[in-house]
Amino acid sequence: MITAALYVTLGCITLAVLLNLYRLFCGPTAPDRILALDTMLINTIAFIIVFGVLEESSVYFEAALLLAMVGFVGTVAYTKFLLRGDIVE
Amino acid sequence: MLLVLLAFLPFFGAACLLAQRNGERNWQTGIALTSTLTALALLLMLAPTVLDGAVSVFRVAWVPSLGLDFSLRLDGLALLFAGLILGIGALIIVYARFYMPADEPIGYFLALLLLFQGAMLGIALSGNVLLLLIFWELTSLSSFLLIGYSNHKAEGRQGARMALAITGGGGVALIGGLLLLGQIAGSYELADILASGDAIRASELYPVALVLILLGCFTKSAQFPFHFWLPHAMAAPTPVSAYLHSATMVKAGVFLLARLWPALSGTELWFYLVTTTGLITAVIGAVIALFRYDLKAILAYSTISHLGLLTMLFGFGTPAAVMVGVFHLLNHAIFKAALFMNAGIVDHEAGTRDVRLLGGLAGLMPITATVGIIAAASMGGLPPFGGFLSKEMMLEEAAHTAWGGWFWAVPLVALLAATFSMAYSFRYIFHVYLGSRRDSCPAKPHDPSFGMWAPSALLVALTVLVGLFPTTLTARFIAPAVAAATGMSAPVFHPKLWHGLTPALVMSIVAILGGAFALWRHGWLQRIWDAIGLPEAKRLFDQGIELFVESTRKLSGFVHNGSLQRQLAWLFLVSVVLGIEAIRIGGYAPGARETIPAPPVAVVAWVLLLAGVAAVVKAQRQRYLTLIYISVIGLVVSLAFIYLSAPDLALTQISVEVMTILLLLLALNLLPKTPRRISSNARRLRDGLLGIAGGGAAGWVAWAVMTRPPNDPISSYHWERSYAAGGGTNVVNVTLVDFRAFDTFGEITVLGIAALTIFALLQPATRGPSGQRLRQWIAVMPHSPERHPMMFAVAARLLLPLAMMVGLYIFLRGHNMPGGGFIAGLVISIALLMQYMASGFEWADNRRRIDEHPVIGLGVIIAALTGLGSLAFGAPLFSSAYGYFTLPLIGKFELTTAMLFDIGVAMTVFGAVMLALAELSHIAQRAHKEGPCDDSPMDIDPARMLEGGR
Amino acid sequence: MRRLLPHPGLSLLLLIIWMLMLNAFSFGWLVLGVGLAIFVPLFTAPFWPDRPLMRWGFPLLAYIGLVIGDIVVANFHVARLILFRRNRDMRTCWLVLPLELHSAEAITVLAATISLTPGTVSTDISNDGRYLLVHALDTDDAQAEVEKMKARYERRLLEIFR
Amino acid sequence: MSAVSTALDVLIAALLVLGGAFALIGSWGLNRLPSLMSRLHGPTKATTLGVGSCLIASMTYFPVHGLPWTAHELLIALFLFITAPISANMIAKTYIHGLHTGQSELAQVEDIKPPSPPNGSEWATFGISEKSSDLDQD
Amino acid sequence: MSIEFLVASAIGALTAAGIYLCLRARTFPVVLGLAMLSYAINLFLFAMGRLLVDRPPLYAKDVVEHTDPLPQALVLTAIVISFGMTALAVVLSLRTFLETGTDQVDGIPDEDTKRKAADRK
Amino acid sequence: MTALIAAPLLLPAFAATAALLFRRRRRLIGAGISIFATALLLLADIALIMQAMRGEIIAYDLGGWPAPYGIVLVLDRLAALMLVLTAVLALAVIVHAVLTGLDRKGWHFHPLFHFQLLGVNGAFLTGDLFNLFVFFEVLLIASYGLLLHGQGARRLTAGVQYVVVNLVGSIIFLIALGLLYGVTGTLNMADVLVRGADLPAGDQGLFRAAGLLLLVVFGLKAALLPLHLWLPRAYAGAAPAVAALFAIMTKVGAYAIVRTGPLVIGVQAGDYVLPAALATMLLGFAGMLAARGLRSMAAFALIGSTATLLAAVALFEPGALAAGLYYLPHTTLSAALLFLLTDLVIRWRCVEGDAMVPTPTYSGRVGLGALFLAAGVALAGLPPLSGFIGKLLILDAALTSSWAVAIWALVLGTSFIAVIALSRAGSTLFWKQDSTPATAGRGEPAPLWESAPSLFLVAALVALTVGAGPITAYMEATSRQVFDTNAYVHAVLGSEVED
Ligand code: NA
Ligand code: NA
Repeated sequence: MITAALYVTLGCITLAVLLNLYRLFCGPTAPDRILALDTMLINTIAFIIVFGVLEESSVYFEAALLLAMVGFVGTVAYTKFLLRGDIVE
Repeated sequence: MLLVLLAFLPFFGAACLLAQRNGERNWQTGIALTSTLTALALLLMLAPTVLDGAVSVFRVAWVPSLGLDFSLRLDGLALLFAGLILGIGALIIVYARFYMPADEPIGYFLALLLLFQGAMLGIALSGNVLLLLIFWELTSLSSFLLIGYSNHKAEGRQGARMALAITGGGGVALIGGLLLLGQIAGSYELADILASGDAIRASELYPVALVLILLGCFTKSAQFPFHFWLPHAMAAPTPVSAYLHSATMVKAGVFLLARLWPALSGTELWFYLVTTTGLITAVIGAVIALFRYDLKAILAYSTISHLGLLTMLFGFGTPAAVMVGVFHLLNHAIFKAALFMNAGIVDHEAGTRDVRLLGGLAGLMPITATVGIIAAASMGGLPPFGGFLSKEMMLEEAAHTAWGGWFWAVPLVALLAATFSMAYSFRYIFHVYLGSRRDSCPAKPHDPSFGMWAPSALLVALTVLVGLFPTTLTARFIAPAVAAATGMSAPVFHPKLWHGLTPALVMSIVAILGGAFALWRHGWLQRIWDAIGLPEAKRLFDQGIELFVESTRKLSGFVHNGSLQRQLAWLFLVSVVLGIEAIRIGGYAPGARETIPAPPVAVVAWVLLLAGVAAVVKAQRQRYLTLIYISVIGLVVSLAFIYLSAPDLALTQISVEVMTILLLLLALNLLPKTPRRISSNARRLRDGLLGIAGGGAAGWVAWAVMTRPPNDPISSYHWERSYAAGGGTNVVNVTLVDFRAFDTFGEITVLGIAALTIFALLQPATRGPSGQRLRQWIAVMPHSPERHPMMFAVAARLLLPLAMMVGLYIFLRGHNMPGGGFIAGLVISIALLMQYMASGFEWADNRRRIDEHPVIGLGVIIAALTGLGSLAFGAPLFSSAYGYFTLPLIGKFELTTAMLFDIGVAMTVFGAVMLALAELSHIAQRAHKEGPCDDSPMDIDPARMLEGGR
Repeated sequence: MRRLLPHPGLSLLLLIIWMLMLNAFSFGWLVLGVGLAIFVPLFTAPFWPDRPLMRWGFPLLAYIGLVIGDIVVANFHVARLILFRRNRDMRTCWLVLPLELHSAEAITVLAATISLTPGTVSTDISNDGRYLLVHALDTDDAQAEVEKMKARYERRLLEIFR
Repeated sequence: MSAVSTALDVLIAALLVLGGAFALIGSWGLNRLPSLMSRLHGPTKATTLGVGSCLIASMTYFPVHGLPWTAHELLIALFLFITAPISANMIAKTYIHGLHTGQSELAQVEDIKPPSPPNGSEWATFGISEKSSDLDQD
Repeated sequence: MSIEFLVASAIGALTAAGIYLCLRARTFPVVLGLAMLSYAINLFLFAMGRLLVDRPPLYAKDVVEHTDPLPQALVLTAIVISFGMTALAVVLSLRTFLETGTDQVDGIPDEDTKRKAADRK
Repeated sequence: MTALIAAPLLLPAFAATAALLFRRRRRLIGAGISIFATALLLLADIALIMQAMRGEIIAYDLGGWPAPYGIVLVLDRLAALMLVLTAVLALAVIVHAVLTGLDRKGWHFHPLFHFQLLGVNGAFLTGDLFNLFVFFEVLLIASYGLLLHGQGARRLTAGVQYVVVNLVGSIIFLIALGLLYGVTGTLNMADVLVRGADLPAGDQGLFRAAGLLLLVVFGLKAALLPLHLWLPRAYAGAAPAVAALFAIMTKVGAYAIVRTGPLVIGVQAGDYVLPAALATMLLGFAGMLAARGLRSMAAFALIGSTATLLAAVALFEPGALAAGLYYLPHTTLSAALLFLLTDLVIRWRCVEGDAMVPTPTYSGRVGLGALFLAAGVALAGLPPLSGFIGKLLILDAALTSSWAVAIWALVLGTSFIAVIALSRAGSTLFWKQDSTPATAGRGEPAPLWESAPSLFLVAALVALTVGAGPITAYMEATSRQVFDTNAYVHAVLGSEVED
């Protein structure tokens, strides 16, 4: 049952990522792309967690943790570039 | 031993002179003269035994593997030549002392002269052909300097360059020739080579070797068609010409012909090459000499002509001819040196060397005239002087030599040469000294001081004596020389003024009459000659060189156009081609490892990646977009690492990814955002194809390897030892900090250097044109005035400690779980950078009181010391140790030196990243602001505003 | 004490996080954790000047619980909107929320809460710090929406941040 | 296997599916909603809960199936809940900045612009008041 | 489709794109190209240890099957180095642009290229 | 003291970091540390070459992990030779840099300089291919810093190209290494040889591909046609003193070819190298004749002479290699000498920089001319300096090869071109006088002491000539050792491969 659920979830996440990809490439506006990338990242985190459950291994969580942190920095950097040009001032 | 002394004396003298460069004139002359005369004395001390047929040798190994020994060899021929070099050298030095302008120091000049003398002496004495080569090239070099001595004059420089080009080029050929000769003979020792003449002549390499060697000799001895450098060498001060072109430099080629005569001569090839060249040169030289106006030019061409005659004689290949050659070599040296000095005196006193302005000087400068007339007579071959004897004998030999079927060819041409040399000698006599007085010369000529005419007078006296008592004076020297040159006992040497009515006598009479006629009708002949107007060798030479230079410029400019794209295209192309070539020759068989079926998730990830790649390439000129797309790629790659069980890689990739993005965004801010397209479609097609080729190759190779079973990799050892010997369960980390700690050491060094370089690059960016650009820089798109958004600032403050905690944790667990110093360093720097982004550089920087430079330095040092420390425990460098310790309450815990190493890693990474990004992040501000100003951490701070409001 | 523990609450949080990360309790780790929980805030203190006084304890926990609950609800709400509401029926609008909170931290928490809860995203703050700009995905009565947010969250936050 | 563990398994499965569903819905919203401001709502919530429920699922899964219990999930959740609103805020700022300055690559300029604050002040993204702007030397 | 094929083709694609971008005339795409190539090379090095799913190289007595740790260590080193290099390349290209006013790799000002293009027509 | 083998690595590392940490103090300290450390390095290297001369190969397992599992440092005659050469060159360059104040022209000169040495020495000492890569990176990134030292538009543009090309080179290097590991499962040079021998036929192609890719990388460093295109602009762009130091870098490439040829690449690779080397020779010396400035002339001289060396190496035959090895220090030192001279010319004469134009006479001109003559004689391979002996050795060794004619023609022909080029340059620079009044010249007398390092290099060349006998003997022993792969394998892997 759980395995089935796991695969369903993976399927959903995969689909979600594909949807994000569409938004990422079609924009239309830059913020849309940033948002799409951010969402894609969060979905990836979900994916990693589910994958960890699937493989019954906990070594991948740090990756998810780091991804959460880093993804945030990236998003802010992208937006700050559009707002100010200079991301550190 | 004396031999070595002899060989080195001139160089020693030169050194002394250079030391005394600004010394007193006579003192310098003294030094030069002493060294030369001492050398001469040494030579005479050695002479008797040599003249009795013994050969005195000295030999020490220098480069045994090459067969190049420092071996000296003094036999009859060497003795004669060395005697000439030193004897005339001494006279030249005296002459130069008085000739050279009193106001200019002559130390440097004399030093060069001695240097050259040493080189010549070396040629004469070398017992090893490679050693001879060295001295040979040295003469080219030193003569280059001597001819270029008056280098403020264009002709001086050009003459020198031309001489070096021709003789140096010949020297290069000679290198080849002599190497081949040595290869054939099996030794570079002269003795061995001379001994194995038959073998040499038999070898199939003989023609090549011969031609190369002759190229060397002919260029040096100014044989046609290489004769033209010699007249231009006349730009040198007269003493130089007198030395180089009478007794030494130009004789070197002829000497070598004589030296190698036993090894090379006696073949058809030898006869036709050498004799013919000699004949042609003899005639051409003599003819041109007749029509020159400059005294030195006349003498120069006459030298060419006489060298031609000598060459011809050695070409005949008979011992008798060699004997005549040696004898004439001696005579020519004597009268030609005298004549050059004489011409110099005329120049010095009359202020010109132009024959057209001179005339009837006999009355004004009787001594000079006497000397000049006798010497010229000897040159032309008038009895009873030395020149007459050798010319007679030369004609005699020529008369008995047939060229192919034509028995008359050689004598006729030789006669022609003799006639013309008679003619220009008459001209030298009559147009300068005799005939009507002219007032056309600039100065009032009179006899020079004793010191200046004495040397030439001495030589003239010599030539007279040789003419009168040839046998008694010269047989003692000539016979051994000839014996040495031919390698067989010399034929009887009996030069006489009167042989009876021999063909030679007839020919000389004809020559004299012809000469007289030419003198009588000189104006007429001159007009004809001018009418013919032969091509000028120098112009051709210069044009040739220029053409050569230009073509190399075209070639080099075409190849090295400095285009990066070309460089890279070649690099990729060569890699791909060689790779394919290797597979082709090496052979390939598909692997047997079964593959892992790909789940849909993986396929989707793959699609994501390809899409990202395509997008980056497509959106290439919308740079901001490419940065967004490229992080999709980074994301997928990290995912791949996670999926394929490489958590460490995933962590690293993720954190490096964001760093790269920050870096690129920082840079992009100041770079063009959407630049014009510049590369043509053709270019893009080419690059596309190249890319596909490279990509295809790389992908295929990856596939090929992944689909074959691993070949028992060394890492199995690491796996087994990781925990037991390395004290960690994360084998990757143990590999990094222990098994291959040395790599990691290098790696962090690289990172540190990168940061330092970036710092060094950006420091001056605020000055000069770059600073101006920064100050004039205007944003392309309108910016929001808010620099430090409140919410972000607050979140960053909360995240900083959390992130640091995470970083420390990742560091501590690294040895056993995914993580480690590098990732920890990155995480912590990211956390700190968040502060920079949120609250601005100034504000954050003032709150972080660490200078990155020492952090980097200490990081590297700690890592290095950990590596070095193990020595203290008698363990090899970069050994690690670990132990489990127990403390009350705390309990059991592990400590490893590897962890210390990892601290070094973390520090370096942190320092490097912070230094680089911090430096990059505020060049714009640096360009604008002068003093540092602590900015507000957030633009909208309600609390502060409230206070402001109250 | 204050010098040693500039942010006691933060230190506690860090310690908890530390133990969570290790997820293997040993006294040694705890000691290390305490050490770090003290050291790290000391290092980061200068980056967090004039932090507001906060009341740790029940109100905070209650607030957190409330927000989590609201998030769950909000998600279902938004999910419904996304799935079943046609775009043209979507009544998106801008809300302007007058603020009584003063400290940047408090306002940030409020804004975050608003962003995480039903169909609203806090977009910007007025440059005098008195108003919050919020975007609502679907609302019939803007004023009521504003009142609800103020009553439900800001009031509580006013108690926590004094 | 015991009823409890079965129940837990059901719970876990439900959480997982829920998580997946929310992730999908969030991204679906991102695609179908008309303008950025409304698209923002999808990810900031749905996705966070999606991840959240996956996290809870795994937190319960490991102990239930006799594997070491890990709490990293909580951390991840914490990070996400701290960062998600900020990301949304920054993106929104970018968008209204685009609206304000009429940059078509930043915003669909025909969208309704936000109303100005009542008291005559301005949104931070559009303008910094004197009181604060004298703080920064720009 | 096998994982190996996906990875191999991904490497191929990245390399191709990297090469193409490296051959552009301006510094920024060249830097992107280098980034692409380093992705490719990281994957390549990693793949040289062969691929395994969920067998991280964490030592435990009972574990027998595990991925090859060495390539991972190599890749880590490679990542770090190429990060340093990329950083330097980025800064250098920026610095050069600021100094010379052109971002063309051969330092040719854009005006000149415009003129050349005009001459060609 | 076997750990002495690591001295050439640790000394520069500590010197660099020390110079970095002391950079705030008066610069004299930094310079002092720097020069002292370099001198010390020379001593250490001399001690090492003494060890190497005993004939047996010393392998040092770092971390006590036996090869091939750990990283091993290997000291044999070849490595020792390269180390000493590097130290000699480095000493000359660092003194020159300090005397001419180059180290004050920008940031971090001394740290970068010593990191460069660290990289070069590491490349010479390591017996592990990936470690070789790492040290290549160290020396490269340091070289980027040094190349850009002082900056300015021209240097920056040159830098961009240099950096990018070498980054791509590094990537190819990694592909080769990965492939090598993937096929043989090892990274240790000796082990690669052992395992490569008994690879299945199906793997040989991939194995060779790895080898040839390595060849590409090393060829790039050694500036072999058509991979030499990067060099002229980069070296002509760098500060001449830095370029002088870089003279060793092309030799790192040559060294790597020599080292890995018998072990990894396979000596048949010479068939690709030889033609390339010959063509490079021609282009190099032609470029010398074509050059309009001293810097680029020196750069092309470096290309040409390095190619001459590679032509000898490419024969992969003991005699030829020995000849090449004798020529190696010669070309390094003489090219460096020309670069240092270029710097002096630029500094001493008025405003013409390195352009080959006549100038009003200036103080120190004659001395420079004499030095230039020495450099020219050396580079053209004329007696009495070592280049002549080197070329004789090469010609002598090449006779037996099937390429003999081409090699002879090119070696002899190129020295003729060099003679013409150098005599033209010399007479323009040091003889021809500009008619404009000498007031244009920098009035003050030339700082003659600045020429001390150049004189030192000349002395080294003379020593190379006078000591040609013993030196060639050493080189022959070295080249025998290089080809005696069994000894190498045994020394590195010890008893692992007895059976
Ligand atoms: Na001459
Ligand atoms: Na006359």
